[in-house]
Amino acid sequence: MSIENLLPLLLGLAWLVPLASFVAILFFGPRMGAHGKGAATVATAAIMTSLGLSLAALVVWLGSHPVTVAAHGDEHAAVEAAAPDASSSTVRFVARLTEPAAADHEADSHGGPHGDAHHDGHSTEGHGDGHAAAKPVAYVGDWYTLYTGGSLQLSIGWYIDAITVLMFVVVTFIATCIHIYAAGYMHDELHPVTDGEVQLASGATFTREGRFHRFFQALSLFCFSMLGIVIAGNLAMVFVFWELVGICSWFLIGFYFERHSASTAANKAFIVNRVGDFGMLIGLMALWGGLGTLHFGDSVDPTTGAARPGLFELVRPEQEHHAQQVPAGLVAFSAADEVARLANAGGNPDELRHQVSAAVPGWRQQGYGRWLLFVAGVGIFCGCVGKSAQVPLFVWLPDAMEGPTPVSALVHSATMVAAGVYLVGRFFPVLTPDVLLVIAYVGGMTLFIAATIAVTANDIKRVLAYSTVSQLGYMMLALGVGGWVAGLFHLVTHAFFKSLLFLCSGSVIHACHTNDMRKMGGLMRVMPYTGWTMLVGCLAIIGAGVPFVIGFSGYYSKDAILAQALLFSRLNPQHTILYVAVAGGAFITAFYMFRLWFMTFAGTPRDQHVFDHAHESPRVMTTPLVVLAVLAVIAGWTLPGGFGVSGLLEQSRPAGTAASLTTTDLLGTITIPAEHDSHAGAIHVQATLTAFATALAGVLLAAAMYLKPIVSPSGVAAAVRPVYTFLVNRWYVDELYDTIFVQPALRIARVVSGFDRQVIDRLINGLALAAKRIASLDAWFDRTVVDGLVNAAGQITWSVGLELKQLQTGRLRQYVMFIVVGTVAIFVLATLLFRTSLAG
Amino acid sequence: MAEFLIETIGLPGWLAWTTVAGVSAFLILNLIAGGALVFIWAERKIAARIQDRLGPTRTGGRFGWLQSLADGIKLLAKEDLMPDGADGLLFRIAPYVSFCASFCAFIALPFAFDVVGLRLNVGVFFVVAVLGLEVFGVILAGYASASKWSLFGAMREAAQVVSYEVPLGMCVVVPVMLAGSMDLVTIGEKQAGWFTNWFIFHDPFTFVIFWVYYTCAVASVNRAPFDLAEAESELVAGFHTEYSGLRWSFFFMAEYGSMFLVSVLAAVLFLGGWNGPVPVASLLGWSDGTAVTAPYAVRLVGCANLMGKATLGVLVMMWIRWTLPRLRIDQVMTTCLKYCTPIAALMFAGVMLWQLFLPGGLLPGSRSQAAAVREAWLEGEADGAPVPEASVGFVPAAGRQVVGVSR
Amino acid sequence: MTECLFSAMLAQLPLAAVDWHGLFFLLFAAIACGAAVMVVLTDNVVRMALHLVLSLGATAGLFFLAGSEFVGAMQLMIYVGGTLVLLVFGVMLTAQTQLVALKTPAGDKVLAGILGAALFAVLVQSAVSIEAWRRPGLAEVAAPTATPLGMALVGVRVDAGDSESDRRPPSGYLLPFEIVSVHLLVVLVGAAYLARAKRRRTPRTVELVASVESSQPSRVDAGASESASSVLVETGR
Amino acid sequence: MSQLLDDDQRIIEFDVRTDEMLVNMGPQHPSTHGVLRLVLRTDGEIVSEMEPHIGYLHRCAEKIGENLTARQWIPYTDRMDYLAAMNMNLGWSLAVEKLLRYEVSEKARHLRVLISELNRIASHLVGMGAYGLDLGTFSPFLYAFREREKILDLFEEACGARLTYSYITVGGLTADLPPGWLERCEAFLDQFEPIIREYHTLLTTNAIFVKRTAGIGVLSPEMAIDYGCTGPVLRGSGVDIDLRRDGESIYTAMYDGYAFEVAVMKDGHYPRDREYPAVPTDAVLGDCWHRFFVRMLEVMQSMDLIRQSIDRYSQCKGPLGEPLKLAEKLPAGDAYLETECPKGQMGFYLVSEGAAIPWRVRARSSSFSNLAVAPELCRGCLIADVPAVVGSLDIVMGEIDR
Amino acid sequence: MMLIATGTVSVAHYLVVGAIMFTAGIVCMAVKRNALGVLMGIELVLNGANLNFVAFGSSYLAGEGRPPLGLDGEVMALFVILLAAAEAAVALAITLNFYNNHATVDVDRADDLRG
Repeated sequence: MSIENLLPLLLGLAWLVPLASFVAILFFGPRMGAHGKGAATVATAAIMTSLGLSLAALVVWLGSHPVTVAAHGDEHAAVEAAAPDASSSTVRFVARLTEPAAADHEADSHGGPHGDAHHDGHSTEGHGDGHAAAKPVAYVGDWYTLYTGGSLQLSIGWYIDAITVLMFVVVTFIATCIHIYAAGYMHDELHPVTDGEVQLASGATFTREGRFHRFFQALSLFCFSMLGIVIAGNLAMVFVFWELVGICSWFLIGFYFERHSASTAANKAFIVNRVGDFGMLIGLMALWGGLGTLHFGDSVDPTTGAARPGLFELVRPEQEHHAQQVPAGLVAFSAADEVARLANAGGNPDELRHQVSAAVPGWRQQGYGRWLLFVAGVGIFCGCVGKSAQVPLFVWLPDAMEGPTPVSALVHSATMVAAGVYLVGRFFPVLTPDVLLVIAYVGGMTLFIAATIAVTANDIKRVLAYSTVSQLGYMMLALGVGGWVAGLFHLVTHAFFKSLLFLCSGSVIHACHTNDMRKMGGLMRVMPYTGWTMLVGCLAIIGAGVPFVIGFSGYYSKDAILAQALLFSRLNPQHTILYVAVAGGAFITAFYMFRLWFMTFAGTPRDQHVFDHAHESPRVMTTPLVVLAVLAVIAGWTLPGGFGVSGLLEQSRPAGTAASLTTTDLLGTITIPAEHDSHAGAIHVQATLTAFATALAGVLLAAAMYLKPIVSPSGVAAAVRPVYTFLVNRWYVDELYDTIFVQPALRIARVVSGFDRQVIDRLINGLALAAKRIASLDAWFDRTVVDGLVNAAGQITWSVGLELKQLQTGRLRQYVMFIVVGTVAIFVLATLLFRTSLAG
Repeated sequence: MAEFLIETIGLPGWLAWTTVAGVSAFLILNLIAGGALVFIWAERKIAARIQDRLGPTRTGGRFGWLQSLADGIKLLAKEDLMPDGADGLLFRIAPYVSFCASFCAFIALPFAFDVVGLRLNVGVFFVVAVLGLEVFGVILAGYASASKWSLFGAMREAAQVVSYEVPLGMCVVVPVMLAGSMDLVTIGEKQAGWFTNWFIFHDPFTFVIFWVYYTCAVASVNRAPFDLAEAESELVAGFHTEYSGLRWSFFFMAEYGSMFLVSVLAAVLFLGGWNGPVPVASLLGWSDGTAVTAPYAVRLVGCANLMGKATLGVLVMMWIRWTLPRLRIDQVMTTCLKYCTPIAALMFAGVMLWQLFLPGGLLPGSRSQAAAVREAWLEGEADGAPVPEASVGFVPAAGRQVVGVSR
Repeated sequence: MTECLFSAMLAQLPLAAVDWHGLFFLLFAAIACGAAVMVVLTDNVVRMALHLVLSLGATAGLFFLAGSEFVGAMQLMIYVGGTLVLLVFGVMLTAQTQLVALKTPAGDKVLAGILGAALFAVLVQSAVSIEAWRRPGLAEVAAPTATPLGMALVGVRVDAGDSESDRRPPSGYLLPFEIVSVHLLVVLVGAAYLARAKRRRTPRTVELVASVESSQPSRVDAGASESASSVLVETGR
Repeated sequence: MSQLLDDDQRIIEFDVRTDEMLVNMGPQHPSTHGVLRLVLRTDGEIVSEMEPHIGYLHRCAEKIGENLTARQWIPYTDRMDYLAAMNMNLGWSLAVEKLLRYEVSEKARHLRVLISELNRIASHLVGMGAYGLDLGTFSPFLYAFREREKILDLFEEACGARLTYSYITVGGLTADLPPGWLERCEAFLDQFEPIIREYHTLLTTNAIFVKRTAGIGVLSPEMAIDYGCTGPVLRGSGVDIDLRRDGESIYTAMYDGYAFEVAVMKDGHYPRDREYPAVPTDAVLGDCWHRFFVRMLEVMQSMDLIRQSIDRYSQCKGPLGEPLKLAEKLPAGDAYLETECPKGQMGFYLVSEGAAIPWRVRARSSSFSNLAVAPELCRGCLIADVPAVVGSLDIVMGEIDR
Repeated sequence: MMLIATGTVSVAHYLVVGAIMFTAGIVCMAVKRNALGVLMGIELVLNGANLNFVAFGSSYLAGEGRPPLGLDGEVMALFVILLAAAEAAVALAITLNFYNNHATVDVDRADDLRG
C-alpha cells in the first residue's frame, strides 16, 4: 500500500480507536469489571493502540520523507531542509486532484502515481526565490462527505503533513502516560466517594457513586476530539472537533460537579471559550462567504469532479510562487459594489464572470479584500485565544484546575490549549502580517501577565496553570513573529515537560492532600522520584542547558523563540517590546518555577503533619513521570544524523514562508523575518546568552529567596505592596470582567425581571380577569346554542351511522367486490369524462 | 456444438439447437439416473464396509455392481400402491415434482469450463432456487398420502428446508462476492491455477464457511443426521411411507440427485470446480487454442476433476450417515438458527471486511466512486457486444484498489 | 451432397419459421394463465396451492424470457420456494377436513365472475389501446441485467443517461432497499409474535394441567379441550 | 382488560395451535421392540399423551405351566425374555428349588453364574445396539450383534441352541461344558474388552447421542419405586438395589464369594468411574443416558463376574450333578422368588398341591412394570423422544405378554 | 399461433397475461371462503402486477429506444416479490391467529367487527 493510502488509514484508525473506546465505555462502562474498573484498561488500551498506530505512521512518514539534515545548528542545512527542491529525498507531493483530468475513475484513489512524477514541476522554472516556492508535503483527501450544498462541502477529511504526524505521536503519547497515571490517581472513584468539599443543605456529608468509568469515557472522547482537530482536512471539521474538545473539557473540569467551584469553573471555561469561538465563527463565515471552500488542501468538486483549490492554494497560489495575496473570491466579495456596477451594466452571466475576473487584480491593488482577510485571520485567532487561554480570555485556565489533576495535565499540555496553537500553526499561510503582529502582541501580553501572576500564587497547580498560560503566550508570540517552527517546536517540548510537571504536582497533591505550597517543603526525602522528575521538568521549562553544547528540550525551543523575537525586533525596531517581553518572561519563568520547586521539595517541612503523611506515589503513577522526564530531556535534541523534532517540523513549513517578507499594510510596515535568518551567528549567540543569563538570574533569585533565605520573600512583598496585591489578585482581571460584563448583565436582568413582574404580569392578570368574565358569558352561549347544535349534529351522525353500519358486513369477499366495482367505475368514468382512451 | 452442427453438417438452425438441447437433456438425465445407480450401489458397499459386512456381492458377477439395476427393475415391476383416501392427483404428481426440481437444477451446473447445459448469468441463484422447489414435492407427497406419518415427515421437511435455505444462501453468496459474479462458470474460472486459488483457501472465513455450507447442504438434502423427514425409527419412513415401486424410486433418485447436486455446487463454489489442485493443463501449455485436441482433453480432465470432488462430497455424506445418530427436530432447528445462521452471517461479514481492508485500504467517499464504476461500465459496454460474464465486483477484488469492472 | 439435400429438405419444413421465443412465451403464458384460472376453479386448498406453484413458476419462465433473469430466479426462490411453502405450511396447520374445501354460494361465484369479466375487459382494453405497447420488440438479446440491477441497488445507475436528471435518485435504491430490509425484519418479528396466541384455559383443563405440570409444565397445550370434539377424531384430518 | 388478562392465572401462552392427532406407533413400527402398540396423542410434534397397548404376543404361558411339570415348563421360560433365556431358566429353576429346598452342587452353582452373566452381556448388547437404532444410527447395532453372535456360538457349543437354551434347569444344568470351552470363553472376553471402548466412542460419548438422551425421560427415584421399576431402569435413577446382593438367600448364595459392585451412581460417582467416560454435564440422574450407561457398566461387571466364575468353576472337581427328574413331585406349598435378570427383577411364583404339576404358576415381569412408567416419561416430549425413552427402558414383549 | 409465425412478442402480450392473472387473483379473492385461498388470490394479483413491471422494464420487449421503465421495472418487481413474502408471513400469522381463536379459516365467519 502506498503512503498516500497508508497514512490516512493509520492515522484515521488512530483517531477512531478512542471513539470506539468511548462508545464501549458509554454503553458497557459500568459492567466492565468491578465498579467499572475495566474502563481504565479499555481506554488505556485504546489510546495505546492509537499511539502504536501513530508511531507506525511516523515510521511510514520518515520512511518516505527522512529528516536528513539538522534544522538547528547548521543554518545552511536548515535552509536546504526547508527547500525541498534542493533535497531530492523530500518528495513534493500534492494530491493529484489538482489535475483537471481528475474526472476519470483513477482520481478516486486520491492518489494515483507517486508525487515524484511531477517533481519540481514549478521550482525548476527558475523564478526568483526557490525557498518561497517550496510547497510542503501534504496528503489530503476526504473520507466522507456529510453535506453538499451550493459551493459548501462539509466533509470528514484529512490533511496530513509532518506536523500532523508529529502531533499525533505527541498527543497519543502524552495521553497514554496520563491514562496510565489516571488509572492510579482516580482509584478513589472505584468506590462510593464522600466529597468533603460539598456542603449539603442538611449539613450532612455528601456521598455519591464512584465515577471511574465516566472519567475514562470523557478522557477517550477528549482524545478523539483532539486527534480530530489534528487530522482535520478542513475548517468546518476543525470547528466541529473544536467544539467537541470544548464540551469534553466541560465534562472533565466539571468532573466533581457537585462542588460549586468545579461546576462554576467548568461553566466558566465553556463560556469563555464560546466567546472566542464566536470570533472563530466570524472568521469561518468570512472565508466561506468569500472563497466557498473550507478545505485546507485542494479537493474535488463533488458534482463536477473537477479540482478545486483549497484555502492554502487560494491565499498562496502556486503560480504566484506561493506569495501571499488576497484571493480573488475575497476581493470580489468585498468589492461587491463594483461587481454590482458591472452587473448593472448588463451582459450575460458568463461575460460578467469574465469581467469580474479581469478586474480582480486591479481591485486587489486598490486594497479590496485585505480587511476581509485580516478579519478572517483575526477571527480564527479569536478561537485560538479562547482555547489557548490568551489575553483577554485566559481567565478560565487557572480555574480549570478544579478538575482532577490528570485532566489538568492533559488539558494544559497536549490537547485543549495545544489546539489553539496548533490551529494558528496550521492556518499560518492564510494569516497576513497584520494578523501575525496582533498574534505576537497578544502572545507577548499573555506571557508577561501570566508570568507575573504565577510569581505570587501559592497553589501549586495554579502556579503551573499560569505558567502554562505564559508558555502559550510564548508560542503565540513565536508564531506571530514568524517563528513557525519555533512556536510549534515549543508546543511539542512544552507538551512533554508541562504534562510531566502536572503529573508531578498531582503526585505531590496525592501525597499531601493539599494544594498549598506553604504547607509543603522538604518532600525530596520522601518522594525522590517525584522530586527528581519535577526538577527535570523545571529545568526543561526554564530552558536550562550548557550554551551551544547541549540542553534540556526547553533550551532548544526557547532559544529558537528568543532568537526569532530578537531578529524581529531588529528588523522592526518599533516592536522591540516583544523581545523584551520574551526575555523578561524567561527570567520570571525561571524564578517562579524554582520558587515552586524549592518551596515544595527543598528545605525543611513547613507543616510536619503534612510531611508525615506524605509518601511516594505508586508505581503506576511514577512510571509515567520517569518516561515523561526522559522525554522532557531529549525531546529537543537533534541526533547526529540530523533527525529531530525541529527537522521534522521544517518539512511542513507552510509554502512561501521561508523567506522574509516586508509588507506595508493596515498596521504599518512590518517585516516578518525568515526563520532561518534567526540561526545566523550573531542573533543566535545573543539569544542563547540572553536566555541563559535570564534563566540563571531567575533561578538564583529563587534560590536566594526560598532555598537560602538571603532575601525574605515577605520582605519583598511588603516592599512592593501595591504591586504584590495587584499580582495576588491576578491583575484584577476577573474583577474587571465582573465589573464590565457580569454585573451590568445582572443589573439589566434585574431591571428586566422587575419590569416583567410589575408591568407585564399585571397586564396579563388583568387580561385574564377580563377573559374570565367574557368566558362566563361565552359559557352560557356555549351550553345553550353551541351544545345544542353539536348535540343535534351528533344525533344526526349517530343515526346516519346506525344506518350506514349495515354496509360494513365484515365480509372480506364483499369488500373485494366493492373494490373491483370501484376500480372499473373509475376507469369508465375517466373514459367518459376525458374521452381520450379507455386507458386514461 | 450447435455451431458445429450448423456449419459442418449444415443442419438448419432450429434443428441444430433442438438436437443440442435434446442431447444435453439426455446427458443430464442419464447423469442423474446413472449417478443414482452408482451412488446407491456405493452407499450399500460403504455402509456394509463400515458395518463389517460385505454388502452386495453377487449380482453382476463381482462386487454386486449390478445390484442397483436389479433393484431398479424390481421397483419397476412392483405394484404402485395408492392408499385409500389419498389425494390421487397430488399423490401421483408429487414424486415428479421432486425429481424435476432436482433435475432442473442440473441444467445450470457447469461440469467443465464450457460443459454446461445452460450458462445462466444468475447460475448460483438459479440452482439454489430450483433446489428449494424439491421440498414442494415432499410436502405434496406428505399431504396426499393420507397418512399421519407422511404428514409429520412433510411438515418436518418443510420447516427444515425453509430454515436451512437461509444459512445456505448466505454461504453461497460468499463465493459470489469473491468472484464478483453469480455465473457458476465465472466463479469456477476465478479459481483456476494452483489449489491455493480455491475459494476455500481464500481466507480463514471462507474456510469456515465451507463447512457451514456443507452442513447446511447435508441438511437441505435431508441426509443423516438431518434426515428427519424420513426418520425410520420415528416416522416409519416419513413422507414416502405410502410410496412404493417406481414413484418411490423417483423420490430416491431425487434424493441422490440433490446429494450430487449440492456436492457439485460445493466443488464449484469452494473447491475450485473443474480446476485441479495443480494447473497441469497450463503447465503443459495446453491452454485453450494452442493445440487442436487440447481443449477436449482439458475439458475431459476438468470433468473428471469436478466429478471426483463431487463424489468425494457424496461419499463423506454417506460416511456421516452411517456413523452418527439422528438429531431431534428441535435440535435440527437449533443447529440452523442458533449456530449455522449466525456463524454464516459472521463469516460473511468477515469475508467482506477481509476484502475491504486487506487489498485496498479504507475506501474513500462513495459518490465519485459510484460515478467511476458507472463510467467504467458504460465504457466497457461501448467496447463491443455485451459479454455475458461481465460483472462488477462491489467489493474491490484482490490487487485492485477501487471498485473495478472485471470481465 | 446428400447431407446438403437433407438439410435443404428440412429447411422447407414450416418448422423452420418457428420463433422459439414466441413459442416458449405461448407455452409459459398458457401455463401461467391456465393455472391461475385453475386456482380460481379448484375448491381444494392444497390443489390450489399446486396450481399456484405452477402459475408462479411459469411466470418465472416469462421473466426469464423477458430478459430479467435475476427477477425470475428471485421469483423461483422467494415466491415459489419460500412464500408458497409457507402457505402450504399454513394449509397443513389448518387442514381440517371440513376446511379444506369450503363451498362458496353460487350467487357469489356468478357475481364475482361478472365483476372479474368487467375488470378483465378494462384491463385488456387498456393493455392493447396504446400503440407503442403493441409494437413488437426488437428482440435483441440484451445484456444480462443482474449486474446493473445490483449496481442500481447500491446507487450506480448504468442504464440511465448522462444528464443529471436521469440519474435520480442519486443514491440509487439503497434507501428503499434498507427500508425493505427493516420492513421484512419487523414483519417477521411481528408475524412470529402474532402467531403465538394467548388462550384462556377452561377450568376443567386447569386440573388436568396441574397434574401434568409436575413433569412438563411448559409444553402441554391444555387449551385444546375446547375443540376436543373436532380434533380427537380418529381420522386426524 | 389487558390487566385482567395478565392477572388471570389460567392463561398460558403456547405456540401455533395445530390439531391434535391420535397416532399409532406400532404394532408394525420399526422401533417398538416387537409387537408393542403405542397410541400417541400428539399436538404437532409434541406428545401430549401416550398409552401402550400390549397383548399382541400373549401365549398363555402361565396357564400352560399349570399343565406341565416344573421341568417341562423350562422351555416356556425361554420364550419370555428370549434375549436372556438363561436368566429366565435360572429364575424358574431357583423358584422350584426353593420350594423343594434343594441345593445344587458347587460346580453347578459356578457354572450357573458363568452362564447367566454371559447371557446378561448378550442381552445388554442387544439393548445397546437396538437403542442406537432407535436414535437413528445403524452401525452400532451390527457391531453389537457381531459380539453377541460370538456369545451365541459359545452357548450353542454348551447346549446346542442359539436362542432358546433350556440349559439351566431344575436341580442343575442339562449338561457340563464341553472341553476347551472355558479357554474359548476367556479368549472371547479378552477380545471383547477393548471393543467396549468402541461402543463408548460410537454412542456413550457421541455428542448427538448425548443430545438425544441426556435430560430426556427423566425418571425420579420415587416414581421409579412407585411404578415398580427394576433393573437398570431403577439403578439408572440412582436407587441402589441389585438382587444379586440384596435378594433372597437362595439367590444371593449363588454369588457367595463373588466380588462385584452394583452399577449405580452413588454420591455423584459410578463405581470405578475413572475407567469409563465421564458423565456428560447435560445428563440428569434418571434420564435415558443414565439408564443406557448403567447397562454398559453392567456389561463390564458381568465380565468380571465371568472371569471369577471361570476360576472357581475350573477349581471345582467332581461331577456337575444330575438335574431332577422330569416329573419330580413337588411338596405342597408355594414359593416365590425374584432374580436379577438383565431387564430387571423377574419373579416366578408357583403353588403346589403335592403333585408333580404345580397348581398355579405366575410370572412377574420386569419389562411390564418398566413399560408402565413410559407414559409418564413420554408426556410432553417430542415424537422423536418416544423411541428414545421406550428404547432406554429396554423392554421385551415376550416377557410382558407371556 | 400468430406469434409463432411472426415471432415477436410485444409488451401488450405480457400485459394481457398479467391482466388474466390479475383478474384470476381478484376473482379468487372474491370467491374463496378459505382465508388461505384469499391469500393465494393476493399472490396472483401481485404477480400479475409484477408481470407488468417486468414487461415495461424489459429491453428485450421494447421497441426502439429505452424501455419505458428500464431497470426501475425490475427493481420494482424485486421489491414487490420481497414485500409479497412479508405480506404472506403476516397474513399467515393472522390466519393462524384467527384459526386459534375461531377454529376455522372461513373468512365469512370473520365478521366479529361487522356494523
